[in-house]
Amino acid sequence: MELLQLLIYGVVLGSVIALGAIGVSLTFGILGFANFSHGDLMSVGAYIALVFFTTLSWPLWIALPIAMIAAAGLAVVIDRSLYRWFRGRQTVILLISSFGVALILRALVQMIWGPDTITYQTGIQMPYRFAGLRIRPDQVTILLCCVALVVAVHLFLQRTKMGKAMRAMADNPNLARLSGIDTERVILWTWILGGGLAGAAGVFLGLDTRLHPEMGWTLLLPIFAAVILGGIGKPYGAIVGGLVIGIAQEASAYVISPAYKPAVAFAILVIMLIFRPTGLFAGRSVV
Amino acid sequence: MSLLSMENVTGGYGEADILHSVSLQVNPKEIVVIVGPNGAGKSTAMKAVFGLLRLRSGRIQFDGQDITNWKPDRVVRRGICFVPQTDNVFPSLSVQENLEMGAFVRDDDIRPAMERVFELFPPLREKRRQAAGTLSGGQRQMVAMGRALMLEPKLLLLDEPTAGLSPIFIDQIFEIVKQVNATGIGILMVEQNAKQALAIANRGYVMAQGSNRHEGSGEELLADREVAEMFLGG
Amino acid sequence: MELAGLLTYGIFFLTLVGIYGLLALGLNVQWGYAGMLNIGVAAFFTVGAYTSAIITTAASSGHLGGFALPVPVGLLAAMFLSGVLALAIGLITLRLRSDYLAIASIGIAEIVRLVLKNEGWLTGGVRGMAGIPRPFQGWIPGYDALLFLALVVFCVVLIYWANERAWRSPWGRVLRAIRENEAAARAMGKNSLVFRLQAFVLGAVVMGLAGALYAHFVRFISPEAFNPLFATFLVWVMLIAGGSGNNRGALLGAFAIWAVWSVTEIMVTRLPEDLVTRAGALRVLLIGVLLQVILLVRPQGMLPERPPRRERQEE
Amino acid sequence: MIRVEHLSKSFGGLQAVRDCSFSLQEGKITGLIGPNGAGKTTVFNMIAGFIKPTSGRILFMGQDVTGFSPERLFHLGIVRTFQIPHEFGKMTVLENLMLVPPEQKGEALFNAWLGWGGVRRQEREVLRKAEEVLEFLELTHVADELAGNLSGGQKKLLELGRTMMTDAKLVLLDEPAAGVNRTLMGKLARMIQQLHQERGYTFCIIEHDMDLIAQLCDPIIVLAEGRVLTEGSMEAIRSDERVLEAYLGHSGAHETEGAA
Repeated sequence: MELLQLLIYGVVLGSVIALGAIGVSLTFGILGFANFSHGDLMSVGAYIALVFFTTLSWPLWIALPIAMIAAAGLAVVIDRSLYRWFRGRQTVILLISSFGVALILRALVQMIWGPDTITYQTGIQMPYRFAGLRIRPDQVTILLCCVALVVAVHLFLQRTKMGKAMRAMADNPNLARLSGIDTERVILWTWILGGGLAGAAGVFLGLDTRLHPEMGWTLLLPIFAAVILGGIGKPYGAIVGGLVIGIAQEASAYVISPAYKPAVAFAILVIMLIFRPTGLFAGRSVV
Repeated sequence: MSLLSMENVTGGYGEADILHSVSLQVNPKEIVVIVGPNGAGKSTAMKAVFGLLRLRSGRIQFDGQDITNWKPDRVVRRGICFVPQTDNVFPSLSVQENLEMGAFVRDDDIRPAMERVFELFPPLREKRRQAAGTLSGGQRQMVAMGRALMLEPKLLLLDEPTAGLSPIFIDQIFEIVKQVNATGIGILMVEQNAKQALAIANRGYVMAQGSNRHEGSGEELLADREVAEMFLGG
Repeated sequence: MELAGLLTYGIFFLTLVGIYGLLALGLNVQWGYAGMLNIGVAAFFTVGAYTSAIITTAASSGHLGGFALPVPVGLLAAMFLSGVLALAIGLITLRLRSDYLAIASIGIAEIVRLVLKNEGWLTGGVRGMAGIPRPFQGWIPGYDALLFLALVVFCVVLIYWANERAWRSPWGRVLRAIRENEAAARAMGKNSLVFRLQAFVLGAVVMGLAGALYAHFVRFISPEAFNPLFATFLVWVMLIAGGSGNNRGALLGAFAIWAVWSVTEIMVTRLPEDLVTRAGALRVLLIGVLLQVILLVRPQGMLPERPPRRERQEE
Repeated sequence: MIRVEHLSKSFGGLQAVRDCSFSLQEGKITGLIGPNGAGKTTVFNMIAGFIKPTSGRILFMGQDVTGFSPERLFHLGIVRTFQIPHEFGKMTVLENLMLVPPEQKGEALFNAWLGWGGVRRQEREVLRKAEEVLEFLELTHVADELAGNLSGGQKKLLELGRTMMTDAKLVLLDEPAAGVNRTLMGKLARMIQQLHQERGYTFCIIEHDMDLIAQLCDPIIVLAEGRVLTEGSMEAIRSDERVLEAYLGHSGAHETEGAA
């Protein structure tokens, strides 16, 4: 029963990680670098929602899209002003630059909102109970929203021309160019998608726990683990990877101190790097 | 007036030139084949058309317009499609999605074009929901060519479409090339199977060491003993 | 009095420049020589600091300790443990492309931070460890700080020399070759894995030494001082600003960036109290922007990499 | 010297090399030719240890070396060049050469720190050798230039030069003349011949330029569709209809049936 309870928490956390991981996986596949600023982009999203949700007391269904749009816009601005100039140079330069961007974003959050822990809403929520299991209303909201977003992403990737072009470019950037696909536009949309999802993930993380300037950075490691688990450049793999990591982290509380949750992500990452660095699903499409 | 003309094109990837003053032409609705020994710069000549090369001199004209040094997506929009020799499909996309990507720059209804591709390559219709990466070599080549045809180009560039295929497929591919051409699309292809390729070609060029040496109708070149020997050096 | 204060501050400043200089020199071997992306400098710095602290402190109920061994033993143990940690990470990731090392290295840094915060019996947890001995204490009354600076300078000179030797030697040549073109280096019979592993471990050992010196300098350490900002990010900015692949560049970068960092700190402390924490973030922002500007405008740094000068012998 | 036995390699579904067997004779310059996609480069990469064969064996002087790493093969005396020059761009031309000799004392860190005298003595020897090689290649004037700044042809020469820095038993040249002009090609051919005669190197050359092959190689092994088609002197190859067929392709399936 205890384990089942942890499983529920794991799915909640896993959904948040998955949302973050989709963006990292796509930018990794299309632009070829591990984006170290993605976690802090999540924090920015969370804090922007704070302004509308908490300070202005607007409903979540308005605050959430605003946070997503803001994060997406920020991702685009960062790409246009920085990353674009590094394209065509070594991708490690992009990685180092993104590491710097991560700190810039975190510093901005700290300057504007201060270094302390904040919650969206004060007071304790009464959890729903059924069959001895507990789940908070917030967590239900998170789960429903995550499912909705993942479905939306799925439809975008499967049904729209831009979504398909994105998958095509992650598959084979050169052929995409030869097919006449406007690669700069695909990159733009990749940032919009990844940034928007990061913003949402940040809001959900804040809703599930609390807001803190380092909230996104601490989730970066689980996100990377999810991306590598799912295979770089494979958004669907990232979703599965995210769930696996989330569940593993929460379930680990059954055996080890909960303080070491992030270590579980790292352990999985290391095991993957040793035995199957191409990810769980890479074998399916690479012939 | 010719559809495509390369005039005295010289260039390469780095500082070293690979093409030396190459000139060739494709007239509307023609099949033109470039043959020649390995390393003669055949594929490179095609890539020059597609703006993938640094040209030091010469110019390339297409359909009355100078397209020298244009970027690939602009060349595609203008009506030339290119099928590379390898890595020519998106492996994790379905067959149908691969075809859609070929029509990325089009905003109109692409269903008729896709229908035509399926008529040309019936096996693709059955497998249209299957990931392209799971297809056999011959079927992949069909996807690659189908993707290029989605734009209904005026000119199709094929880089060794039969490389690595078994003889049955090779025959099939040449048959398909003839069919595509019959719909009015000009074809410029580089081919290793010189005999078969020249047999279906209107005209052919023989390249060696980065420049063109011979030009003539398919039959002429096939009959020319000198051409055959060029492959094995003189 | 002014002058004395200035002098004290100067010694303090230079000591920290020296410690950061060591970190930059260590990173230079990894990134500048071998092109290995270590985003977890903090991990080795921390392990070095805590190892030496635990080994040299007197018994305390707050954390593991009571060995009270001499400082040099602490320094050696710090270097050794950092090296062992690097060996483990290296064995896992060095055969993969560089991004994986970057990801695995922040992983290690985060794990080290977790251990720091949660294993109170070992590290004192968030309360930290106090009473770390500083060498030369009371040898010449009033000159403690200066003597310690001398020790740091000695270490910097030693490591600089070792780095330069390595750079000029065939060892450095092989490492640069692997960085430029691994396939060709292997075709020339060089075992790239072994060389890269050596470089990674060597860099980590130097970082461990820097950590140990830091612990003995500040005498009180807590997890706060080892967050990725101070211990990883600043070092990267230093190396890139100074010029990766150039040891003098690494030291120059450490000096310049630490100067910027300190000047902004002095400016911040003059601010009203409620603004201090926010202005602190502004400093971070500034350094972050500085890194981007350098990457865009002068990615090779102030002193760019140069192949070692050849000693032309008379023929 | 090298015996290749029943070597096969497939990438995914594609069978690049199928049941390939041949041997390279000591002291000869063997040419490896064949149309595109014949599997030459794959065979080459398997001999040099860059690709592991799916099945089959490679014997080098009687020793089974199948699946050995490139660095291990180097130490046994097998040295290769690359078709596209793999120079070390940010190192000087001289350093590119000085890198090569195996087991240099200074490659061990502790020697670099504590045995500098010995390291320097050895460096002087290596330097002298490198300068000799540069002189042979007629590249002395660019000794201190960064290799990345060389012209394409100079990089090709440097590739060849690296093989001269060690006591190689077998040198594998991957398209030494690709992208090289006629003058330089003549020079390359001269150098290869000189190395062959003076140092007794055994060469194996993949090359598309038949003039160069004709000038240097005997015997010549022709690969087609992943198999050994034939082997012999240039004259024999030239008059072999099957070789011409392999290069020009089959006639259409129907015709072949009629013609045969």
